[in-house]
Amino acid sequence: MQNADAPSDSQTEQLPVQQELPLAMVGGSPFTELPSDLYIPPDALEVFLESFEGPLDLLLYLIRRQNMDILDINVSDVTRQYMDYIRVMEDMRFELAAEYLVMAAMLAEIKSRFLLPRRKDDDEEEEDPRAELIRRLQEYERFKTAAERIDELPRMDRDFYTANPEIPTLQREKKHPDVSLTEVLLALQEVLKRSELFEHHQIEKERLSTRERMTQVLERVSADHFTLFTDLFPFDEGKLGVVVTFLAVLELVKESLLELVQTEMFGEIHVRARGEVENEPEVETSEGDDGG
Amino acid sequence: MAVNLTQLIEAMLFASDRPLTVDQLMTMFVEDFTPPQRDEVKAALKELTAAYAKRAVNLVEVASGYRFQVRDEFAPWVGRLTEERPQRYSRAMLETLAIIAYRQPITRGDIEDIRGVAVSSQIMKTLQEREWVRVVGHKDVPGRPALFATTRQFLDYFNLKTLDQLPPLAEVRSLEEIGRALELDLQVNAADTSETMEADPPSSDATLH
Amino acid sequence: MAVNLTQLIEAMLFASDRPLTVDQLMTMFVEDFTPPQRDEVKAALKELTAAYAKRAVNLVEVASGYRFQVRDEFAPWVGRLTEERPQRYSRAMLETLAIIAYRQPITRGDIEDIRGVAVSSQIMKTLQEREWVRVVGHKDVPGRPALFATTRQFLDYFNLKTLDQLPPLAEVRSLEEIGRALELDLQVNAADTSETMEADPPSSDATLH
Repeated sequence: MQNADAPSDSQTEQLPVQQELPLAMVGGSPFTELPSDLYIPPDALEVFLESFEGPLDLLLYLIRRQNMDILDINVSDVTRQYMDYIRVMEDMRFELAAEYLVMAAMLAEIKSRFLLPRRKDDDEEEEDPRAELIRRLQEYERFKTAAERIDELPRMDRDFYTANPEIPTLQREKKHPDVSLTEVLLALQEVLKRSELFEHHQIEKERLSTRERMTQVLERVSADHFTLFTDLFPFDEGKLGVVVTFLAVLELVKESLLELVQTEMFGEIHVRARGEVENEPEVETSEGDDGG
Repeated sequence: MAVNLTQLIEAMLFASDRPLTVDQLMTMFVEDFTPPQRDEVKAALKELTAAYAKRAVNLVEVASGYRFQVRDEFAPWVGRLTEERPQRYSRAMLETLAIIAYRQPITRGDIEDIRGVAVSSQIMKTLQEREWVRVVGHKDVPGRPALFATTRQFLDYFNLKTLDQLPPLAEVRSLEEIGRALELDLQVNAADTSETMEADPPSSDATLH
Repeated sequence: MAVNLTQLIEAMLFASDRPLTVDQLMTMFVEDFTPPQRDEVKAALKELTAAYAKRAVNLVEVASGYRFQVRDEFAPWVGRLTEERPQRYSRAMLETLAIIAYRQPITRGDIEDIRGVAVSSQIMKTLQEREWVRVVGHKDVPGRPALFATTRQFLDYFNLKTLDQLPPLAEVRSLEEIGRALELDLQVNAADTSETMEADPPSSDATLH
C-alpha cells in the first residue's frame, strides 16, 4: 500500500487528492481541472461513508470522480484511492463492513497481477485481471441506476392519489376460524403433558356427564330465588339421569357453588346458587316450574 | 391557470380522508391563483352534489364539512371487503377451551392453575363471543369469580350431542388413539344420545341466541 | 333483488382500499343473487370508465385490478392535504427492490452478490410487510434459500400494470467489448465511450454530499 498524502489523524486532514495522474478524456475532450469537491471535512466523513452502499458503490464513486470509464479502470489509481479511504476510516475507528476489506484485497490482487511481466509469446490470451471487477461494477451500476429511476416513478400518495370516500358503517360479520375437535384435543394433550398435577387428580375418573350436568344445574338455579330440589331432576331420564344429577348437585355443593336449604323437617329442599348471578340471560327463569 | 375550480374541489374531497369545510377549500388554493370567493366554492359544492346525486357515492355535508361517501344502502356489500380474515386460534385458546370442556364449571383461576400460565382476557372474550363458552354462575369465594362452561353451540359446532362424546382423558393422552376414539364415540353416541338428552327443554337452544 | 350491478360495482370500487379484479367483482355477490357474468362485470366497468372519464376521479386499471384514482393533474394540490412528507426510501431498500424487480425470482444471496454488500433483514422484512415483495419458492440448493419476487401491489403502488413498464435496465457492455477496448489506446477509447455510455446523470456525484 502506497503512502498517500493521506491524513494522519489530525483534525483538518485533507482526503487524498489525486495529483499527477493524466486526467481522463471525457466525451472526447480532455479534462484538465479536478473537481473541487474532493475535500471532505472530517466530521462529514461518517455521513459521507454512510452514503455509500458498499465497496462497489465507493469504487464507482472513485471511478466517476476521475471521469474514468468503467471499462478502462486505472486499477492502480483507483486502488490507491480506495486504500486511502479505508485507512482513513480505520484511523477514525470507523467500523468497516467486512465487504470493504474483501474488496481491498481483491484490488490489491488485481494490481499485483498487472505488475507481473506479461509473457508475450504466450498463445492463449490471458484474461484481463480486471474483467470480473468490471463485470461486477457494471452490474451493480445498472441496478443502482434502476433504483434511482424507480425512486422517480410516480408513487402512490406522492404523485398520485386514490379516491378515498367515507364508507358506510359496516355491518361487519366477524369471521371465525374453523377448528377441528382434534386440534382441541391435541391442545389438551399438551396441557396434560405439562401438568402432572392435573394428571393424577380426580378429573380423570369423573364422568363428563356429571360435569355437563353440573353446568346444566347451574344454569337452572339462581342466587336470587330458591329452586325446588326435586325440580332439578328430569324424571324422564330414568335412573341414570337421577344419579347423574344427584352427583352433579353433590359436586356443586362440595365446590361451594350450590346451597341446599331445608326449612323444616321433611320439608321441601330448595337449592340456590351461591354468589351473584350476573347477566343471567333471558333463559329459563320460569322454567324451573315446568317440572312441578 | 386554467383549472376548473369544481374539478379541483372534487379531487380534493375525494382524496381527503376527512371532511373539508368551505373555509378550508377557500384557503387551499391561495398559493396558486386568486382564491375563490365563498360563493364560488359553494356553487361548486352544489354542482357536485347534484352531479353525484344518483351515483353510488354522494357528496354530503356533515358536522365538520363536506365529504364524499358511499351510499348507505351498499353497506352490506362494502362490509365484506373489510372482513377480517379469520386467523387460526392460538394454542392457548384451544387449551383453555379444552380445559373448560372437561372441567366445567370452572373459574379462570382454576384454568390458570391447570395451564400453569395466565389466561388472557382476550381469550375468554373470544370464546364467549363465539358462543362456545359462557358464564353460568359465580363461585362463592372472595372476588366471586365467574364460572365458565361450554354451550350447546360448542357441542353443535363439534358435532357432539353431549360432552360424554368427548374422548376420556386417558385416551386424549395417546395421540394415536384420538382419531380412532373420535370415530368410535361418534358412532356409538349417535345412536344412544338421543334418549339421554331430550330432557332438556328445547327452548334453551333458542334463548341463547 | 333490485340492485343495479353497475352501481354496486361502483360502490365496491370506491369503498375498497385496494384494486379489485373482474374475478373478485364476480364472486363478491355470490351470497345475494345469481353472480353476474364476466361480460356483465366488464360492461359495467366500461360504463363506469366512461361515466368518470371527465370527472376529477377516473376509473383506472392497474396490475391487480381496477381502482378509482384522482386525476394526476390534481396531485400537486392533493399533496397539500397531508402535512406529512411522503416517505423516503433508503438507497439500500430501493436497490434491493430494483434487483428483485428485474431479476426475480432471486435469493437474498444473489442480491448481496450484485450489491457487493449484505442485505439487512430489516429491509427484506419491510419490503414484505409493504407487500411489495414475497417469497415465491425455494431454490433447490443446500439450505433451500427463499426466492423473492415482486407483487402486484408493488406495481399498483408505482402505478404500473406490468413489470414491462419498469424503466429499462441499462445495457451491459460485453466482455468482448471490454477486451477490444483494452487494446485500443486511450484516445480511441475515449471517443467510443461517449456513444456507448449513457452513464449516470452528472448530478450523481453531487448527490453524495
